[in-house]
Amino acid sequence: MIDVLYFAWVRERIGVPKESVDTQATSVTELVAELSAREERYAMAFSDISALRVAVDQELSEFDAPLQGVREVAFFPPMTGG
Amino acid sequence: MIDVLYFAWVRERIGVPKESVDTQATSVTELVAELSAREERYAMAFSDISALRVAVDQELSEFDAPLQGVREVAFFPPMTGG
Amino acid sequence: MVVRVQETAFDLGAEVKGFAEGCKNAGAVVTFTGLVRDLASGNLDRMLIEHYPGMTEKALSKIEAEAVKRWSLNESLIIHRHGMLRPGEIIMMVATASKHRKDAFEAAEFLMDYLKSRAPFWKQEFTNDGTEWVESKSEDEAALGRWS
Amino acid sequence: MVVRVQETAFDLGAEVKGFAEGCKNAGAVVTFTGLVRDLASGNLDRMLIEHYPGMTEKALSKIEAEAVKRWSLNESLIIHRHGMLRPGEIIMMVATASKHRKDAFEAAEFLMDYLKSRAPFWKQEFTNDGTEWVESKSEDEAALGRWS
Repeated sequence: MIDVLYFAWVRERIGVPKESVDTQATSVTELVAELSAREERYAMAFSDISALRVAVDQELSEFDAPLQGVREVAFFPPMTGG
Repeated sequence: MIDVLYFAWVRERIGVPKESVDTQATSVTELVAELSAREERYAMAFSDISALRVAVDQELSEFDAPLQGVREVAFFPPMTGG
Repeated sequence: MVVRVQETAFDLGAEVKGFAEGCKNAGAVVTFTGLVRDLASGNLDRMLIEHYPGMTEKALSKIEAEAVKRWSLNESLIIHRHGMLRPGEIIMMVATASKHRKDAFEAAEFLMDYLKSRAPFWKQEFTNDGTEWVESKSEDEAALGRWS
Repeated sequence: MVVRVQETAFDLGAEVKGFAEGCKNAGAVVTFTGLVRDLASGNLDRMLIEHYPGMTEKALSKIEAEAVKRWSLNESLIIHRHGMLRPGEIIMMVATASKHRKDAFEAAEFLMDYLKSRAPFWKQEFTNDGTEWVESKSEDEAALGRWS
């Protein structure tokens, strides 16, 4: 089980801020494919990966990052702090 | 008559912060030569012109600046503001 | 080296004064303050700042640690708010203290550049016309190139 | 666009807060504060700041006008003290406000670079060992090259 978090408009499209996902995905990319296959709202949120950023266990990561031992994955648009 | 002002260690060497000088000098360089010829304390203060800065009528200037119509000349070391 | 992420407003004057007093022997203190600016259209009603609790603090601490590694800093401070803000309200501030002004300036700019596009904050603007997520700017991403 | 040259101390917190409140729609406010730093020897007793009344105000206004010409600024402020100061006391501050942080940062750095070697201030340090005029630094003069 991995906690999956969504922020900003990704959260709005998916409809929840957080969920627990039972997955065998070995990378973020596989997780994205798995979620996208589930329901239209995921497919829509993940339709353009280049517009998204991902954090793995609260560290900014690449989409090909492995998921072994990972507890938390978060998807969000490019950040706009400051 | 020109008001001549001195600041920081130039003031200390000359011994006064300000004086009125009756001069026919046509440039700052000539004024410096005239003062230096007067007394040892001036000669000492002006011994190394490269260590000095000059303001003519409260504007930073070059030593070859003309003195026609000028009311105030100031000599001082490089500034250390901030 | 302090990082604070909070919903409540903070007193800019008190923070800057306290920071400067806390590092008297630094000589040079630089601060940056970010405020909610009204839009060009002039009809911004409020701005919601969303963040990623847990990751935000980590990301800011990491950015601050990197600044401390690169420049000679006596002290540094990052305060960032989240939640609902009105135009004119203070969003965040950074402060840096160093013996030399160059270090203090560069470190503050570095903190801001990284904070802009590497700390997990997202801004949503509420206007008469609706709501909109603020898009990241390509020049903010480009600004990071200066430090690599 | 305000320039103040004064002997009395000023309240950094109140100045920064007032400045930020006075240009709410700017978005980005940068401040620099210079404090009397103790010497490496650790025995600085006090620092005397001499200036050239009349020319000082003119020089600072000229520097500020140049910054306004080069960058898009909503507001700017320079306060510089003269007279006798103790270690830890605030010597001066500059503040800049702009829509964009790059303008605010660059303008503040520009003001500081010019103020350092083009505004008629001279510092004299008093230590247990005697008094000494602070010498200008070649890197301060070199810093001006960035803006020419």
